[in-house]
Amino acid sequence: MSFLVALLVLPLAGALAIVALPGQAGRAAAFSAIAATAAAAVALAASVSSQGVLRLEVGGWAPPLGIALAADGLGVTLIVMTATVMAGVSLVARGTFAPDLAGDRAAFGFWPLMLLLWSALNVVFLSRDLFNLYVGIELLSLAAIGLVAIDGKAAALAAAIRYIVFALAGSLLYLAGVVLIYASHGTLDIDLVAVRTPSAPDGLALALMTAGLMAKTALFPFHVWLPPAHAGAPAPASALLSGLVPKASFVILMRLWFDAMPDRASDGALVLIALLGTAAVIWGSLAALAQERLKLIVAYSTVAQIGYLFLVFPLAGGTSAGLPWAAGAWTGAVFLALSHGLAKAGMFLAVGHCMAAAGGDRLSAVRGLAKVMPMTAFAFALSAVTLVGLPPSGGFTGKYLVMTAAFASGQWLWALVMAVGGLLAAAYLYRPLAMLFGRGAGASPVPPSRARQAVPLLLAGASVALGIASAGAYGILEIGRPPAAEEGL
Amino acid sequence: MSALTLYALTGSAAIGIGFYGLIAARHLLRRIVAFNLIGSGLFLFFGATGARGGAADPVPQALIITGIVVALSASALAVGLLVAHARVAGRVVLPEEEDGG
Amino acid sequence: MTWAFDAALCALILGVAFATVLGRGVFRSIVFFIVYGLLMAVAWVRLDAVDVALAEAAIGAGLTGVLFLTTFGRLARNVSDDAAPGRFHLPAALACGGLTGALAWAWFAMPAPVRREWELPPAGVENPVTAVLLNFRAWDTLLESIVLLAALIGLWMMARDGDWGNRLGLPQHVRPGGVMAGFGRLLPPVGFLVGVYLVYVGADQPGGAFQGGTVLAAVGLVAAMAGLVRPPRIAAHRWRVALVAGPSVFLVAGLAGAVLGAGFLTLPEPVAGTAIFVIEVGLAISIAVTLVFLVLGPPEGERRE
Amino acid sequence: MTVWLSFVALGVLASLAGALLRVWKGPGPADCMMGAQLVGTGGVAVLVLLAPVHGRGALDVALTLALLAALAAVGFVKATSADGAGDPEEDETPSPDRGPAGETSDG
Amino acid sequence: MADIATIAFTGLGLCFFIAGTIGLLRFPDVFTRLHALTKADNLGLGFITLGMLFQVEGWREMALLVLIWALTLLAAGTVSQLIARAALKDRSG
Repeated sequence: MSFLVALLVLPLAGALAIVALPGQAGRAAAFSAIAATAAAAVALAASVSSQGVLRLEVGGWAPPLGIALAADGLGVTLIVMTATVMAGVSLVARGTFAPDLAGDRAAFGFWPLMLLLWSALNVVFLSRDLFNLYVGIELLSLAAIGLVAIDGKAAALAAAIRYIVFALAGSLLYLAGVVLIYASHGTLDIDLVAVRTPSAPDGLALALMTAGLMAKTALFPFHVWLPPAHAGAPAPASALLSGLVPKASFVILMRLWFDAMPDRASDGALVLIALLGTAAVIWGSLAALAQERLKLIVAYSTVAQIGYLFLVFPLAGGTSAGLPWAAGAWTGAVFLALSHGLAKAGMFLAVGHCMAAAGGDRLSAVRGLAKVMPMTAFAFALSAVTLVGLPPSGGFTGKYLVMTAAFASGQWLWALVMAVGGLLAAAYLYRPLAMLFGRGAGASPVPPSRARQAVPLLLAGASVALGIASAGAYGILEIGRPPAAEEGL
Repeated sequence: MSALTLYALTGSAAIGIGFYGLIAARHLLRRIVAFNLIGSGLFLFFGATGARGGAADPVPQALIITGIVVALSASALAVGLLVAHARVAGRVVLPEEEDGG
Repeated sequence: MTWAFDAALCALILGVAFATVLGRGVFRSIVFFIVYGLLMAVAWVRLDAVDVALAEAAIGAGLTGVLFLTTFGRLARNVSDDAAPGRFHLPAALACGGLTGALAWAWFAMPAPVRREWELPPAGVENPVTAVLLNFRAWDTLLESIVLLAALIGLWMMARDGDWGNRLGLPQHVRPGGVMAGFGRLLPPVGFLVGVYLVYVGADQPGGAFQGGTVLAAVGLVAAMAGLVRPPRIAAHRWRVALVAGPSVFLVAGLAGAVLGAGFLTLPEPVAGTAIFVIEVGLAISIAVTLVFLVLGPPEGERRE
Repeated sequence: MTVWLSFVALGVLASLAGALLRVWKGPGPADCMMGAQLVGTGGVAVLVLLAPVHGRGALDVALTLALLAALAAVGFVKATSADGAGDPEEDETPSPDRGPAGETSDG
Repeated sequence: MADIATIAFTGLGLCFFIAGTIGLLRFPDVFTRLHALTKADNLGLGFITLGMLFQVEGWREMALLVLIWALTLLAAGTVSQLIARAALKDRSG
């Protein structure tokens, strides 16, 4: 229980400390907060896996009056993944955002924004209250937009503006849904909403919230803001933005459709969502194929990978709810989210190293870098393995689970999307890999230190290890799984 | 039509008008203004639902105050982005929407 | 007659909303928005939600409006005003009309409000809105104060690297001894009292940290814009402490509950009133400082004298 | 009495509509500001008139509104000054780059 | 008695508001309009406040009313001077 509070309080305290304390002391406080939060994440996962779902009614007030928090399998695995990425990113960012390198402004701003982003993610992964989730994703969006703009160049600022327009519209749509729920049922608690007496505006509320969260997740056709935003930020910020931020709104969507209002999940709506996911996979992959800049390829790949996650809805909801394959589909989607988070963060950090060494991210500029910095090139390759979905990676486990569910349910279209998406991913990742491992480097690049190069490799390795050790993660994910996905195959 | 219905309908109309401004306006400051219009409209709608049944429910009021503060925070950040962008790019519209205007 | 008043007020609100979106020129759009906020504040009084009316009057109409006005002033130097409201956009108009229609339908389709059979439990304060904000849903409010801080740090990232050490915002200048300078001397004492009053009464009557803090912020802004005080630099330490004071006090109070065994953010009844008052004072200070900084904007080039 | 006060409030609202027309028509920023100023005062008047029905809360709101309207007025004037931070009383010729003009008073 | 005073004063205030608005709409230039505005501001709100003094109970409410009026007066006076300056500048510039 205390770990749950620690996860919420520590990153906040770290952010406050770095704002209040001068230079070195503030940074030391921030790093202690990062280390302590990461430790608390692991500890929370351990206690959840031994004791089951942990609930906390904040201030001792039970819903509907108060706010309930709950650490279930879904939340805890994402929290551990977040902590892993955050720890890795902070190790790399210590160099990237050193005051003499990045300037005082970015050196000051990155750390509080990162810690606030982390608190917001933990809030979203733990909260059971729809309005508290709203405050959480607002905090997340504002911190994320600050990170997008931290670079200060015109392109980054334009990207941040585009992002904020979508984020604002999305949050208002979500809030409109929350308003309808409270007005109809007098509660905001997900578990109380689940047992409500259904009313007519519920469908509208769910539709509004879903549309808003889709805009925040950057699902096709709301994806246009994502690639420039993720490509315009410095690499450690991109790793957070691409690997972690979209997962928050996706988790809220899962909670809405599977926990709060599974009764409103009509097959038509679920298929529509999955079709949007399909369009994202195809469009994002094709756009990634057309890019000439490494960072944009990786960013467009995020558009495609987000698409996969949305295939879960018709496979585990609606008429599929409670059927034997639902658990596999639901768990598979979470595996995809986890492995994408780790792999994409590793990949962006690797790209950052390549850019630092080669002085740019045009594909031609990174030719032959594998010779000079094999660890980074290997990290990129390992991340690619997860993104394509090759065994034994976590991406493979996720795809395998979802495809099995698709075949079992007879909805083979979604399996086809998975397969085609994997092929396309192989295609768009082949070009940077071929360049990296190709012959003939340009000028003499200066590789980053070995310690910094090890970080993306570790993250990419973690995404593969997730597949190898999938049984453990699978076990934790069974804790507090929604009724719709309770039965396994 | 009761007074509450009037306010609720006004709120929902303001939401629609604001969303139109958010989508159709090109000047970014107008878009941010429109965002605030939507927010206020939504809060008015919420307030009207909370005032049904006699005694006003304090929970919507508290949530609305939180929402107002969050909207101001978002607006301030958006406006800062806009000013910074205008300084380096000399424009108040997004690059892809600069159709000659 | 009261119905006619409500109807007229709603009609005005709608007309102003239309004018905000469709009017010529950004400046006019901002003026209409300020008027819209003002009318909203009246509407909230009519809905018997005085706490919200105060927040809307202070934040919605006042501070947000000033934020937009100062932005307009800054933009005017860099870019020409795009006077056209944009071409008519039929699909957008249809979609937005649909949204309005759907919400209107929801209003009529909604089940009757869930009557709470029980009274609100004692929370240490008489004002039920304050009880919800600072006790029942204190976690939301704590996060909300953090959202303000996140926006400020994000905003500071918009500074040019060369300007980072400068004072916040545009350098303000007025004619010494002129009307504006005189105004800047007269208003702050009154405003300060009003702000403190709103924070103080918040426990039992409408008011509280957010409304009072915003009024205090308005005082600070008038003083800054009238050239009475010069805004600090980001490095100024006292101000950074003031920025985090409220959230820190809140966090410490929450943790004290957890350490003493009551639970995170639990305020036991005997001390709840005092705790809430202390938290409100801290929050009001932080909110006031944060809002002033948010409206002033990131540090900019200083005037060379 | 309530009916009469509502009637007066309604009348003030109607006059506000006229002021809004001035804001809409312009032509200059000064006209916009004047219109808005009248709307601000009118809003305060309406709230004062609501006080017997809605209690002291309405007066608190009116007071807040009056204060913030004063701030908005300063904002108006600043926004229309040459560099967005000036004062129309300064004897400066508006220059595109922030030229030296007037004095910054220290506080 | 108190009610009659209220009706008389608020009615007078309303008249000033309406007259001020008409002036604002019909007068030809900024300076005459400004004149009309000041009338509505000071006298309109002044009379309405005066009328309402008879309706509220308790000294705090009365003090609030007076404070509101004083504040508006101060703001309106300042603003009209500044608007006049700004308009003069526009005209000469």
